[in-house]
Amino acid sequence: MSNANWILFLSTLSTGLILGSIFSLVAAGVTIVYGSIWMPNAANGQFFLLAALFGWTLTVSWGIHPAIAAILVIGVSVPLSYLLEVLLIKRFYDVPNRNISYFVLSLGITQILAGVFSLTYGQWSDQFQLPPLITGITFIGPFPIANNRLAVLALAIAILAGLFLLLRFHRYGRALRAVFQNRDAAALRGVNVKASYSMSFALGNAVIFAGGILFALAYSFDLTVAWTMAITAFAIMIIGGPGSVLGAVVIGMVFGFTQAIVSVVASPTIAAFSYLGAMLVILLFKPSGLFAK
Amino acid sequence: MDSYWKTLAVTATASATLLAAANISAAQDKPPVKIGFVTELTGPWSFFGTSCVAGLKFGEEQINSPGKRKIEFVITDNQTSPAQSVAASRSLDVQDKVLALSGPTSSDTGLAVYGYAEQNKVPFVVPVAAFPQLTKPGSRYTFRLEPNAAGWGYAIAKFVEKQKPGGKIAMIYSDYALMRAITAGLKYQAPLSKLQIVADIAFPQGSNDATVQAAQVLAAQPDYVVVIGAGGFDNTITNQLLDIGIKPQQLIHPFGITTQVMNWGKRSVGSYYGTFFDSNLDSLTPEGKTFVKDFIAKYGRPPSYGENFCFVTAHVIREALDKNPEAADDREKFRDAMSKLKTKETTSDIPIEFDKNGARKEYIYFMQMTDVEAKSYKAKQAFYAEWDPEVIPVYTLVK
Amino acid sequence: MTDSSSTTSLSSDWKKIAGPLGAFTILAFAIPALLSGNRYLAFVAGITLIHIVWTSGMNLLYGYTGLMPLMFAGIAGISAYFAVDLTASGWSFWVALPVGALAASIAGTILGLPSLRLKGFYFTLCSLVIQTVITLGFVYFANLTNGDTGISQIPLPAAPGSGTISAPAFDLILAAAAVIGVVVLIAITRSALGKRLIAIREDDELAEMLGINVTRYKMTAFFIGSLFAGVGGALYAPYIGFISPRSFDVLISMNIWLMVAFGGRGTIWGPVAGAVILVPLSFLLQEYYTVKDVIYGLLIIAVIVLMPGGIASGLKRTTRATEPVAAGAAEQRGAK
Amino acid sequence: MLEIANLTVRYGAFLAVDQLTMNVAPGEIVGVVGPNGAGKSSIVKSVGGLVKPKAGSIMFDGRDLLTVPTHERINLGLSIVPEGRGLFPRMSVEENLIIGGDPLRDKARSARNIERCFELFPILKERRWQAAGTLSGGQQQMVAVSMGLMSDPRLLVLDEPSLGLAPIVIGEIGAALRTLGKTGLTVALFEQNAKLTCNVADRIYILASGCVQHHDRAEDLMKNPEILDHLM
Repeated sequence: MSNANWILFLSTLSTGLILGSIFSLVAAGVTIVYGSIWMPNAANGQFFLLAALFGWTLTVSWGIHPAIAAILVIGVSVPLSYLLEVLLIKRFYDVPNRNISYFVLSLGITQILAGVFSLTYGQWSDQFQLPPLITGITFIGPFPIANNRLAVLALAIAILAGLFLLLRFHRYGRALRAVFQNRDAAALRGVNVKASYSMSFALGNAVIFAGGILFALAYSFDLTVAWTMAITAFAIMIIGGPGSVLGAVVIGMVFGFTQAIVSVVASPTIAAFSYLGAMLVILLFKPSGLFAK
Repeated sequence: MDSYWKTLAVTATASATLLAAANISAAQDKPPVKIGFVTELTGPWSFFGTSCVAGLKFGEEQINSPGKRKIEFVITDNQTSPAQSVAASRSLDVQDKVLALSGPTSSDTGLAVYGYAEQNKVPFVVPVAAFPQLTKPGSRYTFRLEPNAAGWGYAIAKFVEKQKPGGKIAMIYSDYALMRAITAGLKYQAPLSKLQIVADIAFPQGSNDATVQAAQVLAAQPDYVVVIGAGGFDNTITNQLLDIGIKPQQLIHPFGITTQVMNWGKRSVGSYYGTFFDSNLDSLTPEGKTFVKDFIAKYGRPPSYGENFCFVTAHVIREALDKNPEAADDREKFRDAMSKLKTKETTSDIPIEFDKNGARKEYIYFMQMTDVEAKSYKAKQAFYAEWDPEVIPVYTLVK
Repeated sequence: MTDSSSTTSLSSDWKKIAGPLGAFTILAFAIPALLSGNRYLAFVAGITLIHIVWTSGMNLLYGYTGLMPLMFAGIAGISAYFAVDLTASGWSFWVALPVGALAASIAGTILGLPSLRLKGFYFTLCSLVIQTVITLGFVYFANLTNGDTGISQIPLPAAPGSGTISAPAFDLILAAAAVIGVVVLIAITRSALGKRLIAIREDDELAEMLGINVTRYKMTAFFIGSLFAGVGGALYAPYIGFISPRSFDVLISMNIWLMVAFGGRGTIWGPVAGAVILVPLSFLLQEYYTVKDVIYGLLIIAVIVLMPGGIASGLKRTTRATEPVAAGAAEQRGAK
Repeated sequence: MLEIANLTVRYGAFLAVDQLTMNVAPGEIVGVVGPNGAGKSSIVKSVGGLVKPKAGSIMFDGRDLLTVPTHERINLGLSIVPEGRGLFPRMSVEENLIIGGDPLRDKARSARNIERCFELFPILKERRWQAAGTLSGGQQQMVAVSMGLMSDPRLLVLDEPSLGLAPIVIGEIGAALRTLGKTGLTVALFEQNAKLTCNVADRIYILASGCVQHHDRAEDLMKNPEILDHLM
């Protein structure tokens, strides 16, 4: 392979991995919340943006090191989730067909956050960039890649792996999955379903926040990223099968790579059409998603 | 003899004072002239709308000096939505009975107000919206301060032609109407300037990564890369191009906004930016320098060309009304006053004059970044060009 | 929740609705006429009337058939672009309108296909993505739509004689469209078709077992619902005078749906009330732009927390005690 | 051990269980037989806490169960295998069992219990890594019963373990239940299949329309072919 082709290949690979792992994180967060409390959280994009903006304030305005900022951002999602749960989410736990109620509720939250962002951050700048975690550039063969991007990639994969281990091997994770799959049976087996709801809501949001802050560390962003990300995460969740974290991760990666590869062989616009189109086709053949029971 | 002159002088002074006083009271008695300012205060474009209003406010303060009839800008949010822009225009037209409309800073909201203004015969002064069709042939009520975007593309070709005859250009841009307009001008002029376009990559709205495309650009071995992004993605593209080995000296941004430049930081030293106003220019007028100083004092950053055009808009309207006081109460007369107006940008002395379609004689600077600090930057002028709005077939290039 | 038993005859049903319908008809025509002195307020009324057409269509799909298509605005957009393009190429608007609406119906029926396989909320999520594709399409096929720049200066349609129709006259056409929309919706809900759609909404598997052709009726609902979207879209374009992809994006879809949910799905007047309250609200709050989004969001949350069934059911609940049967049914479903 | 008194369960206008009284003594296997819709599952759900009864009481070891949240009932020694097996279909057999043993909070004891379950149902050992949802109906039922045993319960409540199974598999389940009974485990078996119940249970309640129609020892009931015929 010529140098140019190597560079193209490696850049496709790196883009696929970074975008894919961030998509995976956000979609996993959305699917955890949907799988447990049946909340299709349309505000996931705004949560993602909230994390990114909060990270920006911590680093750019307050001068905190981005690594510490990232931990703070992910940490702050827990009390925020708790507050939201106590104020609003809890009320609907016993409502039949609550997914519709939750959807409306999350639209309300989206509206409020969007309004707040456009009046605060929206007035300060049209774009936001965080300082890099680490500086410098590494050459992989002929392909130069910013160390910062490698660090973000490593973190994203580490968080995904941690999430996976938690869900697969820890008793809390197992309880969460038990609730996704059969909540009555889980209750009979001693799982406190309501407590696992709180736990999933906090965990899901923490993962979305992690996606948001990592995105902000790897890319510049603006306020429009919220909606794009919300739709992408929904699409990934539907294809992967709502409630399936494995599905979210696999399809998230597929989306990342599709965007990278199709935009080389065709154009970035075709890439956007192609994965949305693929979603429709898959749904017609496997309506409950690829990784559903 | 002496006493005669004295008496005359006193009388003259007295009567002049009286006359002036009468004039003042006449001007002050009249209700203020209302200008409807429909702009993006919420929604994705809110930064541009609010910073435009920030510029406008400086202008509004200056033009309402005592003794002159007050000009009041009725600022209305359009939520960055075209439909809402039309509704807001209608409200300003019907409810507030404004003399003219102004304000939108994005192409689609601008075009929405344009449609309303032309259909309902309301004069429309466009501070910052570069979409060519805002002054398409047959436009009667619209006057635009910002040069049209296809012209910027033309100017880039001219600039590269001068820097490197026969050069190779790569274009990488977001798929927005404004960006397409710029590329249309560039693609038209490039062969005429004997330049070669070696890469032409469009991103759909909402893209977030450009590493692969940066690699494609690198593979095409261009002399210059023209980057035309939007919002955060613009920043991302630039960073990724620099990461992969494109030199800052190869990058041309058709428009530079202060916040953008400062986000790239030192990495952008050496890059070129097209602009219509730069706080570093020596050729700024004293008013221009004061404007820059006051703006930095209040907002902690220098103004960009958008803020400048909104500031200038207030002055332009004042000037048109000062020269034709009767235009303050009659839209048709105000339209005529605007169309006959020959003035200069308050901040830079660049002439303002509108052609039959409401477009002005166009110009652009290319600045090369020499240093970037936390809250300011330094740049030097690399190229200046002026041209007639229709030096290229703008309105057939961009529909 | 199912409609009242079959003991009430069709004609007495109509009698019951005649009063409100008459009042609505008079108001729909009178308000734009009364406001015609102030083109702005008349304009707000006109936009509200268009939204009544839309909410009626959305109500048929969401309120009566249990489908939640968040690509509704996209479908309206297809009709709007069709009507504008055809009118620009020399067709009469009055021919272009039905053609555009029909195109929207066909598109809506095809895009509704996933609802046959996707149950409940999965379809809603899917429709969200369909809407995104439609919006991308509006931007991408710029030679038909003029891309994200949009099409401006769309004239009001030509009058039968010569010249264009006057704006007040067009308001009356909008009033007629809104009244016809509501009447058609009433007629459908009182017909056998309506009963079958309600059966599908309550439980489509059971409906299938009872011999209702679910595929056919869902498609019929999509065809008719999209027709409402299309008529509204074709009227919207010349009325606003400007269309762009953002005029028909997902936020608009959600807004229309919200009006139905806010007013009360599955009731005739709830969604009408939803439109009448929410459409002017965004204009009235114009001056309070700093807090507008927050107020709007809080309003949405307040309704879903305090009146989950929308205003219509919220009002009903205050006048009538909660029916034990309905509560029991809910509990049973929750227990499953 | 389990005393149900005057239990009434209502879904809207539908009366599922009407003033039902029954009990289960320590060490015995009690069968509750009745046709579909007789109210069996409603009783089980009430005992499990998935349904809130309208009236009546449920006592377990003298403790009022209705005041105990669903998820804590297992800690009292009450294990319920609900109708439809209550499995976690996308988890492996072993993971299902681990969840079953989770209330013990003791990994070693849980591991021992898994081995015991594999002794009871050897086929499950072969299938331990397979997703529970992909097993045959009979094997799924074995997983369900095993899961119920994992928490070392004192009372095992089974709801329709024979549902949808082939006769030969039903026989296997019955044999397993008899083995369990011999170990001294108390079992309440709610079944439509009278034959299975008669073979397993010590005492039988016959249920119809939410009421106890008949109550007798299994061996006496066997001697009363009239009722038995009626049941079959």
